Amino acid sequence: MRQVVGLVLLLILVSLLLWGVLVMRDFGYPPSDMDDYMIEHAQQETGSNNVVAGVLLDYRGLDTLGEVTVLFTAVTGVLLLFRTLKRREENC
Amino acid sequence: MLSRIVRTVSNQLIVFVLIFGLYLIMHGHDSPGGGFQGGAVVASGVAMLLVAFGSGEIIQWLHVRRLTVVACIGALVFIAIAFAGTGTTFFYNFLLGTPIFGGVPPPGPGHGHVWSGGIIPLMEIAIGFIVMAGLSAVVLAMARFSGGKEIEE
Amino acid sequence: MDYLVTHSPALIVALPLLAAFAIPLISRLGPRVRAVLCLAVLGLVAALVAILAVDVHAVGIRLYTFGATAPEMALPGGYMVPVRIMFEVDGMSIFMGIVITTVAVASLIYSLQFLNGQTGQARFYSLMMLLYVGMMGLAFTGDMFNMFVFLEIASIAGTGLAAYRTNMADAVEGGFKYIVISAVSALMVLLAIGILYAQYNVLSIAALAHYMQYTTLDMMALGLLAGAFVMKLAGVPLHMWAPDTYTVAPAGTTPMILAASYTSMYALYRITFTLYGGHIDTAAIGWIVIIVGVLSMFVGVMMAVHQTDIKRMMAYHAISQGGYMLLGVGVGLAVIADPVALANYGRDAMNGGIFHIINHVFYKAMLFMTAEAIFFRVGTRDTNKMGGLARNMKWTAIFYAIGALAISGIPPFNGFASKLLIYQTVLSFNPVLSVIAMFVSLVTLASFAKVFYSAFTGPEMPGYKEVREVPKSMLIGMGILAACIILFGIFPGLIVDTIVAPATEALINQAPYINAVMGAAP
Amino acid sequence: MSALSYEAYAVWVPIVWVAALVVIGVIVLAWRNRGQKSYKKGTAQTDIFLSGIKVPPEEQRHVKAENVYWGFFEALKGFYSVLMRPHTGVVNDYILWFVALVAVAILILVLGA
Amino acid sequence: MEHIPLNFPFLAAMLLVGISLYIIVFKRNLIKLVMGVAILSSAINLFLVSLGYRAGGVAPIYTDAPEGSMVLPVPQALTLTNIVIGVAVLALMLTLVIHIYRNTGDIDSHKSRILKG
Repeated sequence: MRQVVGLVLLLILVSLLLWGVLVMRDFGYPPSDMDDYMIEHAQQETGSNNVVAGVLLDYRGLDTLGEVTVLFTAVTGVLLLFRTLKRREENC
Repeated sequence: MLSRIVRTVSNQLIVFVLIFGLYLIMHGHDSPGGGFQGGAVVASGVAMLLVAFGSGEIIQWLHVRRLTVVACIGALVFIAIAFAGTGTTFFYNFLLGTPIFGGVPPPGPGHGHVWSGGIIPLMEIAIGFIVMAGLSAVVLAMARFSGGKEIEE
Repeated sequence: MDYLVTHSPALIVALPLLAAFAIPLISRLGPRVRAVLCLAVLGLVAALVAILAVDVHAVGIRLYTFGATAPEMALPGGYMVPVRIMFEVDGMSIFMGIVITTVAVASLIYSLQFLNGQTGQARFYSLMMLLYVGMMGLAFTGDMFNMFVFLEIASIAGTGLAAYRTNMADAVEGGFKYIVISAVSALMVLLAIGILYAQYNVLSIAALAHYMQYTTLDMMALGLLAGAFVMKLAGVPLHMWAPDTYTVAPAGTTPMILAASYTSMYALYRITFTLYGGHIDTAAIGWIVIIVGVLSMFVGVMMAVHQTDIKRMMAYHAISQGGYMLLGVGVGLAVIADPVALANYGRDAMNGGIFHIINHVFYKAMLFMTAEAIFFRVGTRDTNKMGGLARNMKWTAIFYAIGALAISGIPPFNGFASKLLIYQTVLSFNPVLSVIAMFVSLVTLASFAKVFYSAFTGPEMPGYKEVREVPKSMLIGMGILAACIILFGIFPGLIVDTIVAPATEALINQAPYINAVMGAAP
Repeated sequence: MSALSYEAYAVWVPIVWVAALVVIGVIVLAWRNRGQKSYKKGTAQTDIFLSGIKVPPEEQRHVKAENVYWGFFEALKGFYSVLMRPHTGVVNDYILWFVALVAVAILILVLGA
Repeated sequence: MEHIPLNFPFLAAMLLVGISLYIIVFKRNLIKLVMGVAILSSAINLFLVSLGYRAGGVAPIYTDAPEGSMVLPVPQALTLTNIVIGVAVLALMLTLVIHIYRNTGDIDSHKSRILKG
């Protein structure tokens, strides 16, 4: 029962998504106002030939800070969870 | 611990992995690459050593605690560079046009040079340290823990 | 001063981040230094939030563009599309900022002595700061992708904290459930962002709202975003992770995770009101929000009466109270297109819903703290085993009573202040909903009375004769929130006028938010 | 900023309510003081009388949490069995509910647009 | 480059989303569930990076190589961010699965449910 209902709902969701991307704009012809600005100005404004690096660390620098933070958070979390517990804590 | 052949080869190979990783980190702003990719390459080198030698041997010279310190320092350098721009705005590329990393490449196609990009190369290096230390620490802790031993606090 | 006001949106997020990165190094100098550092940073940030709040309420929206030549320069010279990430702080954002900061300060003070003698403290405080950063970034950001990144920071930090007691099987299980549902809902948010980006090639919320065409694909993105955020805010029927996670998280962090779920509620409001505001069929969406709200209220409270685990009962009440907020704001959303109804009761309904966020976070945070204080001394969360605790834990019992009266809407505590607004306005909208809301309040009182009766009153149980009151820092943490509860209950009009009304105004009127960025564009 | 809040609903003037509570408290205290003075603790006056049955020790007299509102839960047994069934505690089910809600929401929104 | 009929890359990404959701909903093994989340993350990476493709475009890096119109750089930056976030989430999930196994001796999602009701 659960299997059938779940499968039907999943199929509805996936078919809606598939239909959505079918009626979306054509692949390979994106609108590109923001990106054209970056491609044209990246060399002057960020001084890097690699436009992706310019986007990553200058235009969208806060995202990269967030990304580094996510990585740092995950490392901190993993090391927190793998810590050695003291005997006193084991009991409670 | 794997066989002598694997150990010998990975011992030699680690040098090239390190050089390749550092190259990716240094040249991130004018060719494909960057801090994340280079750091991941270096961390994969550590994973290779872990497979070849086993965690018991690696843990003797690569402590999780030291790796944490490296990651923290990398993150602090990164955010300090971002803070340094607050004269104008947070994350402002204040080094562009100055003698350090200040070069601006000529517009259009051409090969860039390392001394351009302002704060970007510095940030790439900081990110490289965070990623290599962080991922190595995670891999090391997991290997250590699944071997039945917990990491030192 | 001018410098501080201009840069405060960035500093509020960056300073705790700096502290989070530095804490693993600093804690080598000793726990005292670390505690002082944490408190100093949060105190500084609280001062910055106060400065920013005054500025936002006086001037309007405060814009901060990262990496531009000036903070207000959202659009590059002579160009019509914003290319950089920006923070946009309006009334609603700063309202969430105030809520989160107060809870964070109280939780931090509470945790100081709670953690004494435990391992992994350095990383615990680091994760706590990171969770704070994630929530504040989510509340302040004006960029869709940046919202996703901060959502992930908050989820990952919350997971690490929730699974803190790794030797207990239920703690690990609760953490795992939290990370799975967070990861899936965050990835759905990213899918929706991709669909929006594919059509308009911008990522800023203001620019997206400016260019929005309301095509079928946009509606699909709205469905994905709404589903994901309803999951994160624990609305019925997507609430089932919430009791699991809230129950197992250690003391200081449960209020923070609770606040994180209301930050997701903020994101839902931001999307429905600002991004899709005005043009969609608001009555239909409003009714959907109302139905989710009423379901949350009813199912949450009925499940809560049944529980015997004290924290699990409170977690179900958190779901139920979340329903009140959705009900209030949903009524506002349903009548937003009708100026007369909006002026008559819609605006006040939204005021009630938003005011309930701050009230609920305060008293529920305090209740979670009292539950964890009992756990700290007694070592169990099972109310069947408790009894007569009020004899030895007087302050905890008093704080629990204040929280229980506040959550049940008994005057003169703050829960009554916001619930009265909701009852009154919903009565004008649809009397049946108002009756349901009052009934839910009644059952809430009944379930809290049950726990008070079985845990705090009655004869002393034989095992708990030696139970002592909890340490001072924990009492101070609870005391801060109790003081806020009483103050908010006695001066509700002041609070509504100063911080709630601007938030409502910011939600109802989307034009200033868009014009702050796209003002120069045609 | 709008002129709203509690003037429109003059039910809630907190100061008056607090004053009313204080007055009620004073009245209750006064009532309490009118009680009988001859009441003595520790004598047979305060002993529990349970139809001659032996009174159990103090710890066993406490009503446990799951026994409070026993009749309520007994009466609503059918309702609670329905309500408990979706709360399985399996993480797959949580995601299934999510998929279901998103599918329905998108269907409603797309058909409505 | 010719015009490509039907948005095949988008369709592939959405099919992957469906497959991963199927795995997450129906597989009881927790490791498989984690793999499902990883596939979902990758599917969305594929979707994002194919959003930025421009017909006949070259990589958005100024080099000495022959010119062409460049593909969009922002989706690539978003994808890079999401890859790193995916790694972080994966590490944390696997850590928790290890702990669940250590505490209960089982990684079946239908058996390890202490918290319910």
